[in-house]
Amino acid sequence: MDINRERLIGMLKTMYKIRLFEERAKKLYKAGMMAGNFLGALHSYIGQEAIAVGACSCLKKDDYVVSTHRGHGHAIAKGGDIKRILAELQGKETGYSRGRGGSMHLFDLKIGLLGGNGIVGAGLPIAIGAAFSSQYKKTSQVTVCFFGDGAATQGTFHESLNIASLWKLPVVFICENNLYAVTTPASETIATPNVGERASAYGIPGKVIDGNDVLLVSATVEEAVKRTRTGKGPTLIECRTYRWDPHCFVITETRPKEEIEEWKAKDPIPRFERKLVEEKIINQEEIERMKSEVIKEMDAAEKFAQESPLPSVETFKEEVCAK
Amino acid sequence: MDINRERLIGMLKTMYKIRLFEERAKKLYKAGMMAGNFLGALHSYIGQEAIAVGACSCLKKDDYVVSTHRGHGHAIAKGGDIKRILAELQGKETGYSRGRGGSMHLFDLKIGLLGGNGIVGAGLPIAIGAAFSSQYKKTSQVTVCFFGDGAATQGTFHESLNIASLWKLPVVFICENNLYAVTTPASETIATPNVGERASAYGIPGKVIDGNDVLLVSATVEEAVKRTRTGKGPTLIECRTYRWDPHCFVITETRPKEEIEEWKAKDPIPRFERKLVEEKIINQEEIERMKSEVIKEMDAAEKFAQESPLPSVETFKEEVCAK
Amino acid sequence: MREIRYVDALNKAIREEMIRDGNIFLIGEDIGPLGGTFGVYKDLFREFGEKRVRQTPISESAIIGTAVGAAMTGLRPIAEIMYIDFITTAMDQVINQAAKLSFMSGGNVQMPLVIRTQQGPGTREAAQHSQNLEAWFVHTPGLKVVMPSSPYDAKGLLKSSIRDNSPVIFIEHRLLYFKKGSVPEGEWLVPLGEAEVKKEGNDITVVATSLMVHQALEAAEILSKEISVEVIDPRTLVPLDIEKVIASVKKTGRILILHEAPVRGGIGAEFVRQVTEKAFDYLDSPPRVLGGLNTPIPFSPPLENACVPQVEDIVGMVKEIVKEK
Amino acid sequence: MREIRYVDALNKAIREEMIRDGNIFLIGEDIGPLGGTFGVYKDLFREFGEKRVRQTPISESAIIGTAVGAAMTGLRPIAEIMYIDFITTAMDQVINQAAKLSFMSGGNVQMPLVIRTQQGPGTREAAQHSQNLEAWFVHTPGLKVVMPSSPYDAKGLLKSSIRDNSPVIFIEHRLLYFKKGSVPEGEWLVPLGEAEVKKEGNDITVVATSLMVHQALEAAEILSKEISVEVIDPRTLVPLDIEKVIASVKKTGRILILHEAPVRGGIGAEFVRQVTEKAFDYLDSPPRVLGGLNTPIPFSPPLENACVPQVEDIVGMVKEIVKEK
Ligand SMILES: Cc1ncc(C[n+]2csc(CCOP(=O)(O)OP(=O)(O)O)c2C)c(N)n1
Ligand SMILES: Cc1ncc(C[n+]2csc(CCOP(=O)(O)OP(=O)(O)O)c2C)c(N)n1
Ligand SMILES: [Mg+2]
Ligand SMILES: [Mg+2]
Repeated sequence: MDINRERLIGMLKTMYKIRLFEERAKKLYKAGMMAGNFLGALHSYIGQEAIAVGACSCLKKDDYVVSTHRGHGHAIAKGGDIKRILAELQGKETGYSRGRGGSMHLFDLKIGLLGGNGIVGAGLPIAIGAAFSSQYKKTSQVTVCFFGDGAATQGTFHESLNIASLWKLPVVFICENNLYAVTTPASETIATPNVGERASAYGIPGKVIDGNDVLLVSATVEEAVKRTRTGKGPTLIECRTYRWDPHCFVITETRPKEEIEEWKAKDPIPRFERKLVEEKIINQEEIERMKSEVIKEMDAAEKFAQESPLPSVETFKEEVCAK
Repeated sequence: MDINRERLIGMLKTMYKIRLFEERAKKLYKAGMMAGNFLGALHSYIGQEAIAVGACSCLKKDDYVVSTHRGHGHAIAKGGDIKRILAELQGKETGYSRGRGGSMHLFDLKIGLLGGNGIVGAGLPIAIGAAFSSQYKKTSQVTVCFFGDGAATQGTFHESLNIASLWKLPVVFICENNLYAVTTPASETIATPNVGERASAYGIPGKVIDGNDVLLVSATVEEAVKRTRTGKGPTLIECRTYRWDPHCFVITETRPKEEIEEWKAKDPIPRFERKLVEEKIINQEEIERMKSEVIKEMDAAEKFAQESPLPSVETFKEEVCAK
Repeated sequence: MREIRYVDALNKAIREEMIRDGNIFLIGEDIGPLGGTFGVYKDLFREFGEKRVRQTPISESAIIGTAVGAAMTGLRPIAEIMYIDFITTAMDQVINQAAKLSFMSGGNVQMPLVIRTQQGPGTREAAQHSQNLEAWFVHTPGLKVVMPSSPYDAKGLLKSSIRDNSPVIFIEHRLLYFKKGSVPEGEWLVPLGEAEVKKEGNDITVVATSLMVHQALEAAEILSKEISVEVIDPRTLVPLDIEKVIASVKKTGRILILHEAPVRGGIGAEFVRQVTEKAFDYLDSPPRVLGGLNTPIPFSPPLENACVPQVEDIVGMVKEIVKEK
Repeated sequence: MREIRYVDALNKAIREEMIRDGNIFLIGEDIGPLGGTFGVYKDLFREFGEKRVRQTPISESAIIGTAVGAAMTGLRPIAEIMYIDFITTAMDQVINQAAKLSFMSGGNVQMPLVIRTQQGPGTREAAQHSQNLEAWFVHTPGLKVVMPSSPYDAKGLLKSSIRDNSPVIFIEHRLLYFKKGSVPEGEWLVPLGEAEVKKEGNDITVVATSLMVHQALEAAEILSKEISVEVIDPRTLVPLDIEKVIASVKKTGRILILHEAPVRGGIGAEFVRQVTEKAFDYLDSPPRVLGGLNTPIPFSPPLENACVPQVEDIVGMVKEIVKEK
């Protein structure tokens, strides 16, 4: 492994952070403690952690990330503050979007987080715009654009990849193919076996990789980031993965049980952990310490969110009327 | 040539029909005798005749054609009545769309003509729908969908080709790549050298052919039509061609003179004609007779259109109010 | 009469029509085995198979476009847009194609097409999942606009919409799906363009559609001791039965229009325009609109609630209007 | 003062602003060497190069999306949609993204973005090239809506729009491009949200924007011997200077709103709503709207002309209103 130890350990910790955050969020949601739990706009990232973490481990703080409806993992991996994420999920004034956005709309310009999106496929053209900005201003910032297999069949996919290629924009497209869009299998929605191979239709490199292998994700994204930082244009990377939970918590699970179990056995966290232990980069004790740190952080975030005030209706109305 | 004589002669005649129709339309337009000549929504098909004619020569009367803003050629090739086309261009009640649609919107369900479109790229999903209909009703009808290089970068291209492939719809996509969208060169808008090769991104056959060779067009489309009539799904065919006139008659010509001349030398009509003469399918005398027949038809059409009444404003208002 | 849920009334309407006419098919996202995100298509995939229940990729332009092409060539599509917010990705096909092609072809083609969708705030899903967009479609010549408030209307109006030869946008409300109401057995329709007086009254006319009908009725109930409120549900915004509204205003002299969409440029304004034009001399006080605040819908529950009319707001506004003059 | 054409006034505004602020760039179709379909960008490609004048494929969603992403990250895009009809292919980016993201991010991102487009019938291009869609955008919280009627306003308002930190939809009119008007030299702005009385009068208030201002002034001129017409141009529909309109109605007691878009659900209705709410007691006759017929725009010239208000229609309607009561 040619990544330094600190970064590797950081990656493992971030994977735990995402996993435990999502578990906590689910628990709170099921206990009726989330703002959004009437119809459940809560999309769990569990199972896909290797992608956000692998990809964001290649980015600098001022690089941009364009996220999706399933965006908690991206926000955490890009360095988002879980206190403010959880507060946002509860509709609190201290949340990233002051309770205006909710789970699907986490923004933090300071860490380059350009928001999730409630519209499938809408992030791709926005990512083009962010990448255009960096190219225009001659900064060396890169934009990573996450999207799902479902988004790959929206017209915006086509328009955006075409323009990104034509203008050699500094953007990396990462398709998280978790095999389903809500309940519809990717095999029913994508006419080719892979999304990654569509890259050839835009004259850009395309990869199809195991998205549960965080090291492979990070190595692949690293290469794409290097390429695009030096002006050579975009890459499309399809990461095959699986979400463990249903699409969101009000949608009935329709996927075969065996399939779910099969994929749970491919859990990206123990897989990476085993590797790190084998290579003596971390030991069991350190792992336990790491986990308890993350849990503490989670407790603190829960407390913070819980104690944070809801936005003031009066102030809000004044704001609206001022417009 | 394995096409029968009658069909070959018919093809030549239709090419002349289109050419002379467009010349006549342009003349009338420039004389201020078209309804639409304030801003000139008149898009000439001159130079591209081999495509409409080659493609439609493979179709039956009840097969469908989805056309574009540059649609006179498609309408004529599908068997449209030039009297009613010209009347439509002059906004007359006897026009195909009773003067409601104009040049860009020629419809005749009786010959499967499903209209032009003023929105670039909008025809592709509509073509999918027509093809879906035939598949649903188990007729053996095929839909041919024409569109330009400009339309190939709209999101609808992607959505439609993907679905057509997934559902094995009986549709043939024909991209008339005339190298420009208004004044923008295709090289600035399409990230790959060809549109045709994008077919692989949808798992369907793709061809890139000389669109000024009517026999090649017809042979290529014939194969695609056969394929799709027997349930094997869509084909994408890119026909390289050139329009002789500016985008429409109010847009300044920006293309290099030499380029225009070069392409005029590749005129599809004499090229085909030479071949037919060589192969003794037609002789010069027959050609002259054919041309004068077409001119007569054109004169009759002009007279018909000229003498036709404009739609009644009163009747129209009553129709509107009834809704 | 038996009571069934709004969502089941819709399901029954579709099923009955699909049995009646083999040219009807369904197209949309997650409408197969799941039966649609809200269950409107429950069991239909099992009954009719993938030929007639066509689940698609996430490609809204192609969904509507396919429906347009199919309608032009003799089928009768029912296309679902999961949330009305997502119709923004297909507006060209709705506005420039579905709504216009029959006209632009001089009647050469017909467009018997239903676009089913649902809208509304109230479920903490934020601004991209909570819009009320009926005003856009009311302003689009060539479309019919239907907004049922009860299971009875949902069933009767959907059947009429399916049988109509013009494109219809059929807008349901997420918060109504699980409300019950009585729906008779047998074959009957609710015609498009016929308003219904949901409650009679003499002091003020309240016009409401969809979810707001229920809020209006609740407010009327609360006010019943002091103010006699007439509640009218136009049921279809296009065609609009303005006569029934005018008749009511001539009786009450006052009118309040309710909707969840922002007041600015909403359909309330259109009612005000028609009522002032046609019944100016009968008005005892200015027509008023109570609608949404002029803001994207926020996620946080107290803010979201503040954005759309609540029963107590309606009560307050009715009192205010009746007190005037 | 020198007289220049509307199209040239726009060109000057953009050029001046681009010189002032290096973060401004142009994006759209055929805006390079051609200078845009109507010449608004004449010579700008030569002057600023392809970095700042970015010609695109026909991909409207990506055009607006690119502008949104660029605006969020510090640039100030001016995105062109060639005809407003084509914005239907990019509505998600306009409505759900540009208009909402600043709000949805709790102010974390800003959206200094101008969408320039043009609209209107009258050029025999049929229903997919002739719509007036301002009402949709007025009904969309988060957008500003600007509709200049003169070269002076075009220049001053475009400069204000470019400097604004909210998304602005700037709607020009094809039939105004070649009209001349006086435009002073030097640096000045027309602020957003300030209506202008284009002609004073006492008998009736006529509200009009864009092309309709000219028709209104012509009608006022024809009527001048018998009726004194006040013509007000709001210039920006959002923000709206309703106070100036109300003040005028309080003086005249009568109001007619003109627009080319269909009357049903158009912005005229919104004016009626606000005027009846705020000046009911001053009204001597019902507020009226004269707008487009409720139909897609037909191609044929006599039909097209019949669909939108002509000067003689305005004259007739003003007479009718003033005669009432
Ligand atoms: C334009 C649009 N259409 C439909 C939806 C409803 N929807 C939300 S998420 C989703 C599935 C997305 O699938 P994918 O892109 O694979 O992401 P995943 O949920 O699997 O992470 C759908 C259909 C939407 N939000 N936007
Ligand atoms: C959605 C949309 N965007 C822009 C336009 C304006 N427009 C009309 S034709 C055209 C060029 C089309 O180019 P292409 O598809 O190559 O067809 P061609 O004109 O070359 O036949 C453009 C940009 C339009 N009509 N619709
Ligand atoms: Mg997925
Ligand atoms: Mg072209």
